[in-house]
Amino acid sequence: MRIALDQIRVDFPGHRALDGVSAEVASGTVTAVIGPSGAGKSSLLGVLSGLIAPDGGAVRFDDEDVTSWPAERRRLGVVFQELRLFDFLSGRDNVGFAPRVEGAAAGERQRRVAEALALVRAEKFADRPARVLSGGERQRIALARALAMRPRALLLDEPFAALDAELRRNLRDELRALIARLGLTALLVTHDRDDAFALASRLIVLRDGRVEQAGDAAALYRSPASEFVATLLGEAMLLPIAARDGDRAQALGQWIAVTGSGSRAVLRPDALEIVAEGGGWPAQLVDARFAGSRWRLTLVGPDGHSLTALTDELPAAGARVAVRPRGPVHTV
Amino acid sequence: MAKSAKSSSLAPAAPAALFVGAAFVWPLVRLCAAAFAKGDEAAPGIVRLFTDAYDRRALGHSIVFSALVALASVLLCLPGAIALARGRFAGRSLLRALFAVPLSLSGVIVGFLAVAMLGNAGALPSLLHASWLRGSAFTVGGLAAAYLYFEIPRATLTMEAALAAVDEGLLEAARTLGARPWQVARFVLLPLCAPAMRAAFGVTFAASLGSFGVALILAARYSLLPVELYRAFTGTLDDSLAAAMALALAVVAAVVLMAAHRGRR
Amino acid sequence: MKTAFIAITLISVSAFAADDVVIQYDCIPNYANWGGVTALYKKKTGVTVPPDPKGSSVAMAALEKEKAAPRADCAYYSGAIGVAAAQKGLHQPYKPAGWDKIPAGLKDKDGLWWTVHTGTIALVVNTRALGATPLPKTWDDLLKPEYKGKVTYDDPTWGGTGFTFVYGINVLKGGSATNWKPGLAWLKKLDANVTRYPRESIYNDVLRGEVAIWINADGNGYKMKWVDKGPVEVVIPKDGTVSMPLVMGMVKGAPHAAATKKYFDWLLTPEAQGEFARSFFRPVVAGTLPAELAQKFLPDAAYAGVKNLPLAEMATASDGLKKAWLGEIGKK
Amino acid sequence: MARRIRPMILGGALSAIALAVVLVTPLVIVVGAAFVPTASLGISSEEWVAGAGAGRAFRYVLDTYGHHLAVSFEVALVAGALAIALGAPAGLSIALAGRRRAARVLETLLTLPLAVPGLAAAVALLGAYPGRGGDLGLLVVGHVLYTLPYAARTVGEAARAQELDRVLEAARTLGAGRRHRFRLVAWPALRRALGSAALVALAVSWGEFNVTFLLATPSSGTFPTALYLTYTTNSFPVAAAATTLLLAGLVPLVLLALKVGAEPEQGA
Repeated sequence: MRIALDQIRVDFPGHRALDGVSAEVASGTVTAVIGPSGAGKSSLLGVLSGLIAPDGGAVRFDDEDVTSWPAERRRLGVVFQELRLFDFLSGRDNVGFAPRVEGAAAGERQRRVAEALALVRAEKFADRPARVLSGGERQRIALARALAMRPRALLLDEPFAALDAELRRNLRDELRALIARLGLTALLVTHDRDDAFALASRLIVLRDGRVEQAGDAAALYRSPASEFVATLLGEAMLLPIAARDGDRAQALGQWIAVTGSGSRAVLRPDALEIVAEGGGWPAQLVDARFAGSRWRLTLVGPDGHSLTALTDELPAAGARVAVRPRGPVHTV
Repeated sequence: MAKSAKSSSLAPAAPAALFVGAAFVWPLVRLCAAAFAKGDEAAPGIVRLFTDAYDRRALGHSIVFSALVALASVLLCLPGAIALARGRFAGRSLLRALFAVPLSLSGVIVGFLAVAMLGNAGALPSLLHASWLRGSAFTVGGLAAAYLYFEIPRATLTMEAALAAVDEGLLEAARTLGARPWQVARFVLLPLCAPAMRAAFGVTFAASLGSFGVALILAARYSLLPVELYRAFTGTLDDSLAAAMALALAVVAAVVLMAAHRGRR
Repeated sequence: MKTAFIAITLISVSAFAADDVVIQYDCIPNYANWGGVTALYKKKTGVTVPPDPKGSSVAMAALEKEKAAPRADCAYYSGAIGVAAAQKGLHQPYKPAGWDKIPAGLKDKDGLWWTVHTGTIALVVNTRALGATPLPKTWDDLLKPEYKGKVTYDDPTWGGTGFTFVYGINVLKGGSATNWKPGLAWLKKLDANVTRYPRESIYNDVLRGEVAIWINADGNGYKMKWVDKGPVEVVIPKDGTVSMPLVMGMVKGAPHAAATKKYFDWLLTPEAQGEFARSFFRPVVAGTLPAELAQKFLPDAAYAGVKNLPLAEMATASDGLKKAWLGEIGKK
Repeated sequence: MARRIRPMILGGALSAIALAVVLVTPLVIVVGAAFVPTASLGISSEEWVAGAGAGRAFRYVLDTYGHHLAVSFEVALVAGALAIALGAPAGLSIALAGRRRAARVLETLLTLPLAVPGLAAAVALLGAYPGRGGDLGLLVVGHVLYTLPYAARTVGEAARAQELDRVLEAARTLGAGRRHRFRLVAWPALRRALGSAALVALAVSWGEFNVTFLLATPSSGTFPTALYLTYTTNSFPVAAAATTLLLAGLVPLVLLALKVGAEPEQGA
């Protein structure tokens, strides 16, 4: 199902939560809405789910205007940040809620519940009361509850916020595989770039109720439209550009290949490499620590600029080195 | 303005609001009018309540007496309330039940219990062979004991509810910072319990102030406003004075309760 | 709001059927054996006369307050309070069968009030509670310090017996219907020895020894002594006392008028008068006081100094004297 | 699992137990006095009516004050029903309305009667609706005044504790219409609270004295007013029997309310 938002406006007493937001979630894709807290993410989710009536603009599912549809008619599978399970029911009865209100026959209901539980591998603990389940278990039940409705699309609100890192990574990978397998359209709302990059192929960056930038995730990372997007999507060092000649620019005394027409170069740690002295910015190695798969080097470049690089090997201690971007650098 | 489909309407609360309006607010307004009306008396009830030495003293007694009983019951019941709120021991719910039952006793029963226990022919003087206890129910001390009995359940359960939110980790943190037990109690526990104690004081004060049954049965020579109100309302048919007394009780109780609950939720 | 009350009242249909009840204000079970009389009447006719804790003054006050919509059918008063109620137009005339058996001075010529039995103001003394202190002989004995904290009489603004005593002692000490000073002065001296002025029947407290000396009707003392076998003696003060007729009146606008008339008729029958006599209140109908009870009274000589007070004067002075008593003694 | 010894809790528990003993002993003695014919505790003034035996005391109370018992039962039922019918929807809608000023004002209004002594409320009621004293309707109104706030608060707190507003939203996204949301979500979530509120309302009305005493007359008095009568005019065994009867109604209601209202224990 394709979701389209057209000039959505939402005012709350004292502040404008969404100020003319237009965006699109292509059918079968996973899009993430990312932005700091207060950017209007939950208002956007509220408008999409039908829990908040917008003050202006329209919501369309596959070109049908559903702006006035109440939440119960939209069939969007919402997994809330607080999960909002029915604690007076068992896990299984939570999952069976949507089929039940839909009026599905008992046999059909059991089948859909079993299917949903299998998808999230929650059969083992489904029959215990919801209130006694662990964080990860409740997360799976919440997801199964949404899936059992056979939703037209999934809305995920900060789904992994409450989980510890390790559990988060597992569930993230599972969810990604599940959505792909079911061919579902999904919209993820999060402030965590790792979740966004792990699940979504397209991003919508929200800032103070407006769309700052939207598009393919990798494109946004490499060529952010603004400093805001750049720092939001990854660790970035911004170097001032002294001079510009076509697709080359001078920064910190060196000429480098650049794209875009900005006044500052966006350097990513993973886009820098260490070369022999004279091959780039002269830099003094200050600190090095092993960051899991690669080395994280902190260096001091020309006129005191601090540079961070992620490399495969560790340069010899005390060696005089230089730092150089691997490819063209985007400017904002 | 985004009428968030979330916020449900308050319409279902209208019948209840109308009822309280008609059965409580409107009568209270009429009560004020009656209290300030002269009628065929020399001055309005509210004036006479304060000019008549006896009635003024009854009001004073009621306030001071209720405050002392409330204070005593809060201090007496704090340890127990902490145990009920924080402790996880067998029989805890049974213990709470033993407090809940007396809580629902009306004053008149408590008055009777006092006479049965501490009257001239009471059970305790004979059981404990303590003749000085004989007839103590009708003294001010007996009255205070009966009121305390009446307030202990209320103070305990009110504090227990409020203490559930106390974070015990803070006490342990204080200990790790070198605080000795009495310092932990004084500088951490007490401030933590203060809101609960304030709330309990408000509730027990209002209950004591308005308690009528106990005073009616024990009716010692220590005049209390509820009994004088009863006498004015049924005996001398002085409606304006009765209204003034009722108003005084209502205002004092409401003010103390509001103050005690300031900053709750 | 009116409809709401009617609705609520309809819902809570009174547990009483229409006319099998007679509401009598001041119907205290262990005063003048009203408990036995009403139980006997219920056994005979099935009509319930529920007990009521109001003293005579409070009963009259309640009738005044409910003049617009009377709740009660009849009321029982000690002494002049009943006459005062008639003067205030609270009663309707009715001359029960056997009207002529009531002596002239003890009934209203129009039937607004009539005497059901009589008593005498005396000292009801619990000798165990009195302990070593000797029995008082005269009113002035009561002023002695050894009786401190041992004397009690009902608050006249609550009960008729208390009022009859206050009015009576004033007459005995030289006062009159309009000059209350002698009586109030004496009562002020007595106040030092008084424990409390109860606003309810303290029959049991006296019987159990909570109270030593109760200035009340002689009948209560005899009943405690002979029926309840309590350590109680009745003392008629040597320096004279007053008699106290106990009167009844039918309320103007009584809801159950027919049932009340039948009830009044029965009260003057030998059967009812005999039942009253068991509480040592002298029946108003001659010849209904059984001999074996009569000889348990103090000898007639003790009753020689008993004055019969003019009821009409006493009634008109009642409200004023009550207020004066409150001002001087009650509210000090 | 090592249990940390917490001296404060130990001390507190002991003092709570001591207070509980102080509270319960008089009740036990009085109830005992109703069954054991203790002449020493008080000479019966209805020797020839109530007699010595305990059975006679109970029969005397039922004969003399049976009507009051019936009125108490009836008033408690009607007042309890009205308290729930008015209080529960109010408590729920206030809880769901969240932070709005109107909701907070309404909440204070509904709990205001609790701040004012019953006697004052009765005087006010009689003043505002003269001539209705003794009318069972006014008595029920007085009782509802002091039971409705409990119902509203209990239901409201249960809704807030379970974040019912958010759970109802989740139900809407799962396709539940208004009827389903009530039957499948609100009712199961609040059933316990409603049960406990109803029982508390019954208990409060059953034992109510302060409001009742001025509103009642001989024909419309509830059992507590009869209790007052037995304390002042009857013998000790009869008074003890009457007290026992009142407790027989009160104790089960309170214990049931505690059990129904209690949270299901956490953990497996």
